[in-house]
Amino acid sequence: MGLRTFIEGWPVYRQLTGSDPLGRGAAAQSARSAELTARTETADGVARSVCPYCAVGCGQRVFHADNTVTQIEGDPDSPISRGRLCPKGSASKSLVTSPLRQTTVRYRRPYATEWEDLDLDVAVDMIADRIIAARAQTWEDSDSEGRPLNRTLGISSLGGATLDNEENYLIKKLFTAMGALQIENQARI
Amino acid sequence: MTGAGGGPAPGRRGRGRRGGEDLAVPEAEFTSYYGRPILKPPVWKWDIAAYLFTGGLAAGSSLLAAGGQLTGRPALRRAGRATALAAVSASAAFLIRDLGRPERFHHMLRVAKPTSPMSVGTWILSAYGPAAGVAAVAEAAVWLPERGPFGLVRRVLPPVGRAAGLAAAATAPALATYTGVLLASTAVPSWHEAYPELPVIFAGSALAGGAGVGLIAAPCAQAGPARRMAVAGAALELVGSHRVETRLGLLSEPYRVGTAGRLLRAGRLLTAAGVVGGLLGRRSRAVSALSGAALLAASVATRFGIFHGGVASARDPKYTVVPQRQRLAERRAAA
Amino acid sequence: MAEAHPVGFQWVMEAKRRGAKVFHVDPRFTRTSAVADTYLPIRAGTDIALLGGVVNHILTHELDFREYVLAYTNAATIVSERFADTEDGDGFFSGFDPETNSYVQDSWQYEGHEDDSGSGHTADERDSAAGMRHESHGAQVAGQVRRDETLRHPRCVYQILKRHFARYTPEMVERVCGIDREKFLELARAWTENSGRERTGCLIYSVGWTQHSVGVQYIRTGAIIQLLLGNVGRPGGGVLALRGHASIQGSTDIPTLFNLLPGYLPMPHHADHPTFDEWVDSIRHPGQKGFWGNARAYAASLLKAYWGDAATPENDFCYGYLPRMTGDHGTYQQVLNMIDGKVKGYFLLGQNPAVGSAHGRAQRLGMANLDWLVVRDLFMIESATFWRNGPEVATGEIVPTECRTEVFFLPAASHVEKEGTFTQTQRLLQWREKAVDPPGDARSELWFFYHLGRRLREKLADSAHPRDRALRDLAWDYPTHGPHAEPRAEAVLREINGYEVATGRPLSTFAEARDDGSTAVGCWIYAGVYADGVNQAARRKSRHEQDWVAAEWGWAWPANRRTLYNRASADPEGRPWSERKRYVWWDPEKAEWTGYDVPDFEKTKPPTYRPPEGAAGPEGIAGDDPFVMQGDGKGWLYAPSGVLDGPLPTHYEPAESPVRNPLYRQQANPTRKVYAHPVNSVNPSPPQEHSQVFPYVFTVSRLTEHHTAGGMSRTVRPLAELQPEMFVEVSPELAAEVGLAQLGWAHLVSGRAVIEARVLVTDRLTPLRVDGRVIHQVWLPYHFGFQGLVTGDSANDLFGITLDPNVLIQESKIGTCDVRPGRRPTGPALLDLVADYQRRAGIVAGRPGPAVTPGAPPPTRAADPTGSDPTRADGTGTDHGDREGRDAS
Amino acid sequence: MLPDPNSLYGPLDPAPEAGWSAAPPRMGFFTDASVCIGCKACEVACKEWNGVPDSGFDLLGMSYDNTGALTANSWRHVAFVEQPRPAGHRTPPFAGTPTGGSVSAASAAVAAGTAGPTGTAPGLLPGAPEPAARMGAARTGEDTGPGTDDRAPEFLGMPGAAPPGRGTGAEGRADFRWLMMSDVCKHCTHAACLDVCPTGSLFRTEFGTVVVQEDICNGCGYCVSACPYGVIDQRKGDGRAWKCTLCYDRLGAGMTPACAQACPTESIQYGVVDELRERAAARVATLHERGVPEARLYGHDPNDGVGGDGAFFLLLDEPEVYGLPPDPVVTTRDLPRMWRRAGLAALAMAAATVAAFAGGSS
Repeated sequence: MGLRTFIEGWPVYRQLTGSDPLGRGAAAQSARSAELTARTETADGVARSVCPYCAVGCGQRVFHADNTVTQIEGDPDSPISRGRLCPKGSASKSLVTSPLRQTTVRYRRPYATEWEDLDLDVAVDMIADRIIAARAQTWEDSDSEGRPLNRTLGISSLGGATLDNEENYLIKKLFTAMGALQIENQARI
Repeated sequence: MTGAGGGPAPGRRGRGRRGGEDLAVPEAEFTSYYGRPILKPPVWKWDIAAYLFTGGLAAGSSLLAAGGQLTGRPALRRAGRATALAAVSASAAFLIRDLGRPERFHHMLRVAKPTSPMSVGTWILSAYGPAAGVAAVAEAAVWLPERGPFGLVRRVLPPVGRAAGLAAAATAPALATYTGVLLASTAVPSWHEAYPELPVIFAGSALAGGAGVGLIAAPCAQAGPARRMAVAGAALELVGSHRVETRLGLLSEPYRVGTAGRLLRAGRLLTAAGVVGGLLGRRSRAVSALSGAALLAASVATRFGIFHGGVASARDPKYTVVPQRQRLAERRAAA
Repeated sequence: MAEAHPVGFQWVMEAKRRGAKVFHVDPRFTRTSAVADTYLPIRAGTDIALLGGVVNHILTHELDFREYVLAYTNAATIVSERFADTEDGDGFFSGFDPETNSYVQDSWQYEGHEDDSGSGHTADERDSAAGMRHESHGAQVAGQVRRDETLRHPRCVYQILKRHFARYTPEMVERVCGIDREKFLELARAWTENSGRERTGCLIYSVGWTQHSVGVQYIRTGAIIQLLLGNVGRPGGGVLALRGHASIQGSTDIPTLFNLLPGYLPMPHHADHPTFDEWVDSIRHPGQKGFWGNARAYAASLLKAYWGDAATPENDFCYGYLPRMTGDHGTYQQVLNMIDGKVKGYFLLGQNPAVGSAHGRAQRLGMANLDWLVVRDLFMIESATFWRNGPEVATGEIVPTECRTEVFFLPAASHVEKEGTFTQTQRLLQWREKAVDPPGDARSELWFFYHLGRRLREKLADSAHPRDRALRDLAWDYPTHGPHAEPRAEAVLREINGYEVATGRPLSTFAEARDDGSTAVGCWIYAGVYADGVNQAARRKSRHEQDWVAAEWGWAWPANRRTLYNRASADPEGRPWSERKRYVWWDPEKAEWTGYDVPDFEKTKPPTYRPPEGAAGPEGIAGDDPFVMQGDGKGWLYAPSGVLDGPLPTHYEPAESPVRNPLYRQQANPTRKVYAHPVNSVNPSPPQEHSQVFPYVFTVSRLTEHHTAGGMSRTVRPLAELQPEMFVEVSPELAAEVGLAQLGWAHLVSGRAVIEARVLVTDRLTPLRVDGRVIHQVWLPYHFGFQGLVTGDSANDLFGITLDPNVLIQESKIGTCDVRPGRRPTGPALLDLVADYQRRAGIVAGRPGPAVTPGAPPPTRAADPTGSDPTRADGTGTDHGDREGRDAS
Repeated sequence: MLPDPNSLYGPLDPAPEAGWSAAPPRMGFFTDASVCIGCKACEVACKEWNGVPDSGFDLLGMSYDNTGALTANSWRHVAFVEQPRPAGHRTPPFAGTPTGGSVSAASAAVAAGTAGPTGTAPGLLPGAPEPAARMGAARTGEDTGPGTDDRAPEFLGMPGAAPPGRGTGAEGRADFRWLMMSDVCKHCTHAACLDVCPTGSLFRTEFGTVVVQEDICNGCGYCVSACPYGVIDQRKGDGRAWKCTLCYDRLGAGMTPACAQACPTESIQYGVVDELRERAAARVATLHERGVPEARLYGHDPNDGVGGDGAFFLLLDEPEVYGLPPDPVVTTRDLPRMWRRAGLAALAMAAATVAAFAGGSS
């Protein structure tokens, strides 16, 4: 930076030579402020989404850069929400970027007092084994009169009201095929 | 709105403007959101109050030094210059220390804003500080070797010091009084409404402080001007602080009670003691020095008193709401 | 609504700005009350009395929209002479069976249809929550019905309704609900004055209404009012449910529920549905009218979607693979079974029952007694950590080193890290685009279940067990993408939509579904969401570029219809009732229905159409029958079937109430579902003794700043700071009575638990004068638990388990408790305190109070109803419940 | 270019005066408390956009206000006030219920004593119980609107004298209202914080708004004392002053500030200040017609002590009830006089020195 640039960038100089003699506005603006732009402008992209909290279904625009969510705000195009969000919807960025989010598998052995780490692949495999075992232990082919039951009451599931329709579809399909009947979600609560 | 500003109308509340301590204000009935302060009290810590003192002390000392320089009182000159440098250095330290981002102190020099007393003060300090510094350094000339490059410096320094000393003295009154505006130009009720008095008090306090330095440092023979400075300073200070404690109605209250009240009372006593001692003890070096110390202490007490009074007025929503309500009522009545 | 659905509330504010009057009924003065025109404080659990009062007001003053009522409702239909009303049965309708505490519905039927009630006996229907089947369609009515168009016949629905609600006078409303009668009249007048040709009124409820032992009947009462006033199927009208989770509607349509298959097809029952044909016929009722006649095609297409090539007409599309219900397999039954060691493994998918379900202690004890537990969530929630820091660990009931449950915590992908559809509260599907990849091990449920299924199928590929055939034959080929082999959500949506098996062409409507195996449809009511191979749910045409109905934003089931039964927005001749309220109407020139919305009617069926004799299915619906999913095409003021606890709503006290039912001898809903399990209990209510041990009513609900069990809000800084601590709101009167101080502590004791909370003493709560005595209600948020940035005791711990008989949803909006100043005890002393209360209240573990109130003999087939009451507990035979004051101790 | 004659006080279009020769129209907020539902979406949306940290996890008991005040860590603050006063409900909310007296005043008095670390300085200070109680008290006489505030709140003694619910107004409480209002930086026409800022960190943007430049602020704290609304304060650890920027970055991109965009009920309206003023006037007129005489505007008047606010309000009670000063004045109004006084004092000081040295012999 040359001296000339430095001098010309000096707000006092701009006060003396520009339209802001009192140094309260244009002359006092910093270089950062002059170049400031909304981070939504520089995002890699924007995903059109829906708020994950209640069932009103407010439209959200999810701005992201470098595979990180940089802003979530209401979608003004939405006829439901007209771009508005409640405090929870407004907190969606904090929700998805929260440092408290658990991002690794945690495993608690029977009778253990602490968590331990577990590989995701191993965990899924262990769960599959346990499903097969539970079915074997608790399978009911038919009732006392010989009518088919085709089920296990040894496996339960709760959840779905916060999940996608596609997910609920696969969940129900798989559980039904494995004979697990006791599938429930918040709609019962 | 008149020049009296947003202050409550005289006579309306503070019954007996000159009634000394009898300024009881009827218990104000007011409302605020969960009783909480409406204003944010100053975040300035004690170091700003200390700066008020050291800034004034530097100013007073520079004036003392210049007087000594021009009237041939080297003791006053030396003491004044040295104190000025020490005080202004302390001032800078206090100011920077109080910043939330001390490493950015130089951002103060980005702009020159007449609307910002702190900006004005920065530029005053920028002019004053080097001058006071050079003047003080010039006193060291006598210790330099007489030959060589230092010899040149030894020869050049005294005239430079004289010029610098005069420059410092020229800016010193501004340094001493701008701090009055610094406090007054806020929303802090008891500071803002005291804007006519604060520069006066601070001028007086600075004079008294400078005089105190003189009384301590100078032999009795050279201390006459310091004594007179003390009298003048004390007069300004006492008149000013009396006025803020009485003229502002409800807003005088914070200066009379609590920490501020105690400090200001102590300041007044010390000032009186310093002046009396200075005048009566003119032949005693010890009494003079003690008087000088009393004046310095008085200056400290006054500055802290004014500081705390303002802070107290911002912490209690009463001082925000009641005068403003009053103002509104008067406007409505007038309309 | 402003509290829990603030963005939806913008439309209420918009209406208010345009002059609408807003009435708010709530036990506590909320943020909604603050901007309402009139606020009515109500005793929790008495909404039927209030709404019944409005019905009575309408009928007494003949303020109904008569033309609408006559043409579009079953007001004129004659009911069987065997029907007896609660007004004659002291709280019981005819047909009550005290053996099972349920009804035989034959006598409720329309005249001449007494044998058509379908199940006949409703005890089984209760266990399978069969009422939920009717979400997409009404219950069935066979053939023609007898009507009296003058509405004077004593057994016509109109007159029955009038008699039934005659005692629900303003005075009775005041006596039951604690609502000032003048204020009640203000509501009744405003509602009736703002309904009719030119105006419509809207009823909005939050789904707290469902969390009552008479929850379904609450909503029925609202529907009756709206039908009487002509507010159904018309713009600005309706009964709007504000549901509480992003896709809770979707998870009911494509159910993760034990009793349903996608599209409200019932899960087969071992006894009722042994064969495919019997199953299908139980749904479609051959010969009946309405749009349910094609059920066979929906059912066959679903099974085809499930089992693909293996599903053929010859093998009944693998119907045999479906698991069968034998009774109640609901979540609460499951939890009790867990405690009893019957359940091995438990999946929690974005759900936190340790905090969010009633009787938190039972939930946690159940989870502590599993072989394994899989928790999939964004955050480490209470349901994953109960074994180390739950309240039972503090009391010693769960000892970590003795708790055998193996816990897998698998991090889940958030809503921005996956794509898919949510179905919001008005049945609108909206596709979400994916923004970023999920972090670390986090995966979508789509990924988890696809790969879990893939792995199970691999492991069982060579299995010879018959039980594994359903898995091995499962159509489980979904395209995947990306480094983690994420299944394509659009491929799943396409299967949900349905397609022609031969060509793969997506169906455009469910009318294209076939019962011959040529179509596969994952959820028939969603058919059309992928019409023309286009993801219709992903449509995002700006509201600025289309009309106010915004039909090109997302996609609503069925058939992208935004208002159901909108044929009713036109008069019987097909003309709009008024210009102001035009919505869908008959265009005589084009000879078709037209309007702003997709008409909920056959497009070219003229208003003058009358079905030929004996017509079935859609053909049986006349041109002026808007309620096309009902068997008679009419809106049902009176429900001869489909509702298990009565054809008409009746005020019963909540299962736990400090008040004796002022209307009937029968205290509470006699058909409510109760569990006689040692962990469960019900606090005594009058006329039982000791009800005064729990003298206060508590109710719970949401705060704007938090979400459900807190897993998505107490973990989020900008939300957690806004409501950082568990608190209880009490009226100044109760604070004085109990000795509570603002911002001090209180603890609340029920027969199940004791919890503590900071106290907010506020004018927003008020005592109510009910039946001559003062009733105090306290309010609690239910968001708090022991994990997260901010923590606190869980309000849901206070509840026991009592369910609505129709849908098996628990009564968790009201219970009784004691309120005491100070903090609760900790450790074993806490258990002692609860035990002490149980002892004083005469609570015997596993023995809930009698469903039938002693001394309230129902008109029944049983000879000696009281004597044969199997659930009757000791010491409850007299009606001397203390009505005043607290227990002296 | 010479400063505007009103550059320190009086009506002014601030952006051109601050050197923005081609300034767009002045932008601001109109916050209509009559439709606020207290959802706090504004608080959260602001924090999300601006990356504002939390301001403490403390139950304050100030009704549903657990934020307490505007601070460096809360740039929107929703105030909640419970009062046993009529609110335009067609019938009083608790008519006919067996109530005793109101507890609003007593509960507010207790809540006045709470505080919590906001992570800022001076942050949220505890208050005094009496003015808090007065906030939550009934009023004698009819509320007929602003400017008729000679009636004192009917407040019958401090809590503690009698248990809540007893002893005060034994006839029972029927009327009740719950006021909510989203407070924010006022973006004054004459912004004292900006004027006193010695670094030019606080500056007037081309939109007429007042913004702290985080790359400049050195945390001198002067703005904190200068603000007549108590808006700006200092973030601990960080040391700098922070406040609402009216989403300067979003404005530059033609976007609506985060809070206004989120607000579900259009209580927070963003737009050209002149248009907002018209809208606000119309809204007040409507409310007066609809029988809400207590509706009044605050901060809308260019002739007020700060030259009018860029962010102004429609209130349903006196400003101080919401924590706003009833008649704020910008300090610069008196600044010329202050400098004159300082000059006189300086001259006096110089003269006294001269006299001291010239006036004696010893």
